[in-house]
Amino acid sequence: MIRPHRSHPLWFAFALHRVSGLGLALFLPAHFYLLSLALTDPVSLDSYLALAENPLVKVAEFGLVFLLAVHFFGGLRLIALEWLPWSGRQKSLAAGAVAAAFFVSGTFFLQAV
Amino acid sequence: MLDMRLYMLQRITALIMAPLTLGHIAVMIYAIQDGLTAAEILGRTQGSLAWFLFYGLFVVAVSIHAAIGLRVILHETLGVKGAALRLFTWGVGLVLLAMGGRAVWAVTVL
Amino acid sequence: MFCHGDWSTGLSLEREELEVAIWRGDATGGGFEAFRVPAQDSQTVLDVVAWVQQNEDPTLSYRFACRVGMCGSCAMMVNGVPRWTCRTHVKKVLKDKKVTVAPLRNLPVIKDLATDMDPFFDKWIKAAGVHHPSKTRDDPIEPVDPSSATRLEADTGIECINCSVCYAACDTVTGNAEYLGPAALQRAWTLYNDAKDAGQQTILDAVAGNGGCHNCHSQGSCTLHCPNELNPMKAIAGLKRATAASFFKKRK
Amino acid sequence: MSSNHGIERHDTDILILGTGGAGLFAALHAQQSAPAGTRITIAVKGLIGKCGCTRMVQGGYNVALGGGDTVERHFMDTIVGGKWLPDQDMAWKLCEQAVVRVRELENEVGCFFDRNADGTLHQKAFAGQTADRTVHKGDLTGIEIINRLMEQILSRPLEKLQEHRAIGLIPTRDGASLAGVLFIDMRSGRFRFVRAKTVLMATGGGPTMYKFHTPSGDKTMDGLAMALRAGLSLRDMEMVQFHPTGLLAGEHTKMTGTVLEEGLRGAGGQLLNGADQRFMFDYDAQGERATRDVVSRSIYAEMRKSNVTENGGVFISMSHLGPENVRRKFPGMVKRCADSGFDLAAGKVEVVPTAHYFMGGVVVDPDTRTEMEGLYVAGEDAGGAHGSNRLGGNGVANSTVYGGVAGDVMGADIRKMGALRDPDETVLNREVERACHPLSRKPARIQELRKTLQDVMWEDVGVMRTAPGMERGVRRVGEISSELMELGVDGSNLAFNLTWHDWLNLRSLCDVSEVVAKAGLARENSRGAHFREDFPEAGAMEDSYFTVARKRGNDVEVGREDVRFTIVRPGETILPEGEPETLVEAG
Ligand SMILES: Cc1cc2nc3c(=O)[nH]c(=O)nc-3n(C[C@H](O)[C@H](O)[C@H](O)COP(=O)(O)OP(=O)(O)OC[C@H]3O[C@@H](n4cnc5c(N)ncnc54)[C@H](O)[C@@H]3O)c2cc1C
Ligand code: HEM
Ligand code: SF4
Ligand code: F3S
Ligand code: FES
Repeated sequence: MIRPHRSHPLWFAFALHRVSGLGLALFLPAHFYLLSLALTDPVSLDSYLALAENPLVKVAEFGLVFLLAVHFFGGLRLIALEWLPWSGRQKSLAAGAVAAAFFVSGTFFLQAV
Repeated sequence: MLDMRLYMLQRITALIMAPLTLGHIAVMIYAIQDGLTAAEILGRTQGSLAWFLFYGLFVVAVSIHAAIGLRVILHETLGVKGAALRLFTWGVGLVLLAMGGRAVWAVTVL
Repeated sequence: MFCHGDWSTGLSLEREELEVAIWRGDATGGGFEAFRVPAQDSQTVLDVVAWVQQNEDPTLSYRFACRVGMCGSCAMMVNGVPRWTCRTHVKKVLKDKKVTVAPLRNLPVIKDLATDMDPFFDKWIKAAGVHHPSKTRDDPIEPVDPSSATRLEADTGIECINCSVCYAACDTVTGNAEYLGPAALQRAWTLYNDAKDAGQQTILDAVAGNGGCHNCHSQGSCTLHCPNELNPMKAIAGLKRATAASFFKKRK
Repeated sequence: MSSNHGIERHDTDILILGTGGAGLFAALHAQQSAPAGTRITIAVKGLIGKCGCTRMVQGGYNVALGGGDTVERHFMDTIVGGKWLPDQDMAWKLCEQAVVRVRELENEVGCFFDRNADGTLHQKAFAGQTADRTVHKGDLTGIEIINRLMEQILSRPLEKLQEHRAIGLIPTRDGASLAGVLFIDMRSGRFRFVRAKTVLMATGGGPTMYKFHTPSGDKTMDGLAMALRAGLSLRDMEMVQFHPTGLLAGEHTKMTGTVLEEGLRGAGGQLLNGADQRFMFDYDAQGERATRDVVSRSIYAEMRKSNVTENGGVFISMSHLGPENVRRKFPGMVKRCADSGFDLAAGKVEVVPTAHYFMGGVVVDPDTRTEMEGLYVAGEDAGGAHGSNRLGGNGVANSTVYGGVAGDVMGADIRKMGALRDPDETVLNREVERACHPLSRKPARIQELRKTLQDVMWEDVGVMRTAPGMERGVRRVGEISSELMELGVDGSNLAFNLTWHDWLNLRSLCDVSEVVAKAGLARENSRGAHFREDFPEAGAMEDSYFTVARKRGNDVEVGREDVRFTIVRPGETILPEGEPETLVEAG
C-alpha cells in the first residue's frame, strides 16, 4: 500500500530503484547459472537461448533490460545528486532517468522482435 | 548500518559497472538482432583476454554492489542486524562471486 | 469505533460538522475513535483536536505550545501525512468533511497524540549538532561575510524548528533504528558550513558512522513535508559529498 | 484523594524551573560555576527548549555594541521607556551584561545573528530606542537563540525532567528558606518532590488571562502564583504590556491573539476601522508609527466606538505597498497568515491589541536573590528591570542576562550551603491536596470558565482602566475563582491529562489576575502600560512609586514603595554633555 506521505515522485524513484536492484540481484544468479552451462552443456544453453524466440520470454527480457536500465540511470542520478554540486531539479532528473530507461529497453525490445 | 566504507564500496562499484553495463547492453542490442546461439556467444568471447577482464571486473563489482544492496534491504525491511547481517552480506557476495566467476570462466576461457 | 455525538450539547443542527477520527492509545497499542466537531471559518487541525479535548473527551492527550509554527511541538499525522497542526488549516486537509489525526510516526507514543521526542533529540546531539566553539565571550564577535557561499549554505538550514515532521516522513528512519534522520543531519551540515564552528572533522566523523548520512536513500519525503520549506535531502547530499571528498583525500 | 498519590522524592543541588532564555542560560552557567560533582536538574512544563516565549522572539535582542551607541544610552532608553519606574541597578546590569551575553551567544553557544555586508552585526532600532541596537536573526531570532541553547543543554549531563510541572514551592518548617519544589510528572500524572539547595524559578510569567494574548500556551503564571502562595513580594503587577496587532480570527482558534509583527506598521502598514477608514491620526500625530501603548489604546478606543470589523477588531492593510513587495519583505508573516487563511500581502487582516508581556514579577535583587533563602528568580518572572514598560528587544536580553547571572550566583552560593533542607510536610501535603481538589468533583468544562476570566480581564483590567471597572474586575475574578473550585476533572487517568492541567492553569491565572486588578487599583496614575481613564496623568516623576503585592493570610495586600533613583534622577541623564538625543535617523 502506498501511504499518503509516500506519494510523490522522488519516493517512487526510490521504490523503483529498490525494486529494480532487488530484481536484478535475484535474476543475476540465474543468469550466471545459464552462462556457466556453456562450460558443461553448450547444447542445453542453446535450447535455452532458443526459448528466447518465445514472445513471452521476449517481454520478460524486455522487463529485465528495463530493470537494468532503470537501475542504471537511477543509480547515476543518485550518485550525481550525492557527489556533484546540488541541482534543484531532482524530480525532473528522476523522471528523465525513467524515460531514458524506457528508451534503452524499448530499443532493445524492438531490436529483438 | 551502512557506514562510510560500505557506502563508498557501493558507489565505487556502481561507477565501475556503469560503463561495463552500457557496453554489455550495446553488445546485446547488436547481438540479438539475428537471434542468439551459444556458438555465437562463445565465438565472440572465448579466448579473449579483453572479454575476460571486462566480465571479470563486472562480476567482482556486481558481487560487492549487490551484496551491500541486499544487506540494506534486509536490514530495513526485516530488521536483521549484527552478525547475522554480516554473514548474509558476505554470503551473498561470495555466492555471486563464485557463480559469476564460473560463468566468466565458461564463456571466456574454455 | 464508537462515536461521541455532540447532539447533547445543543449545538445548532445547521452548523456543518467535521468527522474526525483520532488515534487513542499508548505505547501498548490503540486505535481510532470518531468525533464530530463543529466546523468553523478559521480552524486549524490543532483547534479541532483541542475542541475535542475541551468539549467531548477531556482525557485526550496532545502537545502544543506556541500555536504559531515556532516551537515544533504540535506535529501529528494528518490523513497519513506529517504536519504541524497549529499551522494547518483544516480546509486544506479535509476530504469529504473527514480528517484523521494520529501521533507522529517513527517516535514512541506516550499517550494518544503525544509522542516521546527524546530519540529525535538524542540523534541531534549524536550527529554533533552542537556548536563547537572557536572563541569565548571575551573575544569580539567574528565578522562573517553574509554573502559568502558557506554562509548562504548554512542559512538554508538554520530555520529548522525541530518539529520532527521530516523524521516522521522518512521511511529510512522507520527501517533503520540507528539512522540519525534528516533534521539531525541537516543540523550537522549547517554547522559544517558555519565559519564560526571549529568542529568540521568532528562533524564528518559523527555523520560517517553506522547510522550516518550514508544511509539516506534520497527519498525526499523530508524535503517535501518540511513545513518550513527547508531541504534536508540537499543537506544530507552535502554531507555525503563532504565525507566522500575527505575519504579520497585521506587515501592519497 | 491525595493520600492515594505516593509522592516520589529525589534530591539535587541546583534546580531550575523552565527552559526559556533564563532557564537554559542558568543551567549553562551553573554548570560552569558550580563545584565539580554538583547535581543540576532542569525541569520544565513542556519539552526542553520547545516551550515558553523566548523561542517566539521575533524582533530581536537589545545590546549596545558601539558605533556611537553605549551602555549608558541603552540604560537611559530603558529608564525613560519604563517611565522612571525600573529598578535602576537591575536595568543597568541588564544593559551592561547584555554586551557580554551576546558575545557568549555568538562565540560559545553558536548563535548566528544577521550581518551587515561588511561582516559586522546588523542592528536596527525598535520604537523607543535612540540607537540602532537590536541584533536579530531575520524575524525568527528566538528560534535561533533557543535552539542553540537547547543543544548545549541536551548535550550536557544534566538531569532533565521534561513535562514536569512545578506546582508548589515548599519551604522549610520555619518558612525562612526553600526546601524544594513539588511537581506533577505530567506524563504519568504522579507527584514528585525534588529537594534542592538552590532553586531558580524561570517560568516566564505570561499574561494569558486576557482574551487576546501572545504567549505560548504553556505559560499560565504558575510561577507567580506559587511565589504568591509562598508569601513572596510581587512588584509592578499592574503592568501588562499589550501589543497593538494580534491576529483576530475568532474565539474558537488558538491563532487568535498571536502577534503580527511590529515591522508591518513601521514599513507603512495602515490600520483601518470597520468602515475602512484610517483612524490612527485621530489619536496621535505619528499615526500608525506611534508607540505600542498608544496604538493599542487607539485601537481599543475605536473598538469602544464600535467602529469594528466582523470579529470586533480593526484591519491592518499592507496592499497599498504592493503585494509583491510585502511578500518579499515579510515572507514569514505572509506565509503564516496564508496558512491561517488570510492574505496579508494583498488583502486586509483583522487585528486587535493582545496581551504580550508581563512587567510585574517577584521582587529580586540584581543577583536574582529573593527574600527566601534558596530561591532565585530570573526572566519574565522577576519584576523590576523594565518598570512600567518593556522596550522591544529588552525582554530576551533580560531573560538571558539574568538567567546567566542566576546560574553564576547559584553556583557560587551552593559552596556555602550545607545540607539539603527538609520540607514542611504540612505545606507539601496541602499543595498536593490543592492540586487534587478537582479530581473528587463532578467533571465539567474548564475552558468556558477560562474564557469568562479572559473576558473579564480584557473588559475590566485591560488596555484602559478605571477604578469602578477594576473593582468590578476584582469581584468577578473572585466569583470565577470560587466557581473554579466547584468544577471537577475526570481523574480516572491522570497520565497526560490536559484537562487537569487546564484546571491548574486556570487556578494560577485566577490567583494572579486578582493581584493584577488590585495592583491596578493601587496605582492612581498612568504610566507606560498602565492607563487609568480616571487618572490619565503620569504624576510627578520625582515621586515615582511602584506597587508591591503580597499575600497575608487569604488576602492580597498591595502597598506602594518609592522608586530609588540610584543612578540617575528624573530630568537628568548619564549621557555625556552634548550627546545627541537620538542616533536613529528619522524615517
Ligand atoms: C510572540 C512574542 C514575541 C516576542 N518578541 C520579543 C522580541 O522581539 N524581543 C524581546 O526582547 N522580547 C520578545 N518577547 C518577550 C520575550 O520572549 C520574553 O521576555 C522572554 O523570552 C522571557 O524569557 P523567560 O526565560 O523568562 O521565559 P520563557 O521563555 O517564556 O520560558 C518559560 C519557561 O518556563 C516553563 N514553565 C512555565 N510554567 C512552568 C511550571 N509550572 N513548571 C515548570 N516549567 C514551567 C515554560 O514551559 C517555559 O519553558 C516576545 C514574546 C512573545 C510572546
Ligand atoms: C549498472 C550500474 C549500476 C549503478 C550505477 C548502480 C547504482 C546503485 C546505487 C547508487 C545504489 C544505492 C541506492 C541507495 O542507497 O539508495 C544501488 C543500490 C542497489 N543496487 Fe545498484 N547499481 C548498478 C547496478 C546494479 C546491478 C547490476 C545490480 C544487481 C545485481 C544492482 C543491485 C543493487 C541493489 C540490490 C541495491 C540496493 C537497493 C536499495 O538499497 O534500495 N545494482 N545501486
Ligand atoms: S527540517 Fe523541517 S521538518 Fe525537519 S525538523 Fe526541521 S523544520 Fe521540522
Ligand atoms: S526522507 Fe529520508 S531517505 Fe533521505 S532524503 Fe529524506 S532523509
Ligand atoms: S504549537 Fe508550536 S509549532 Fe505548532
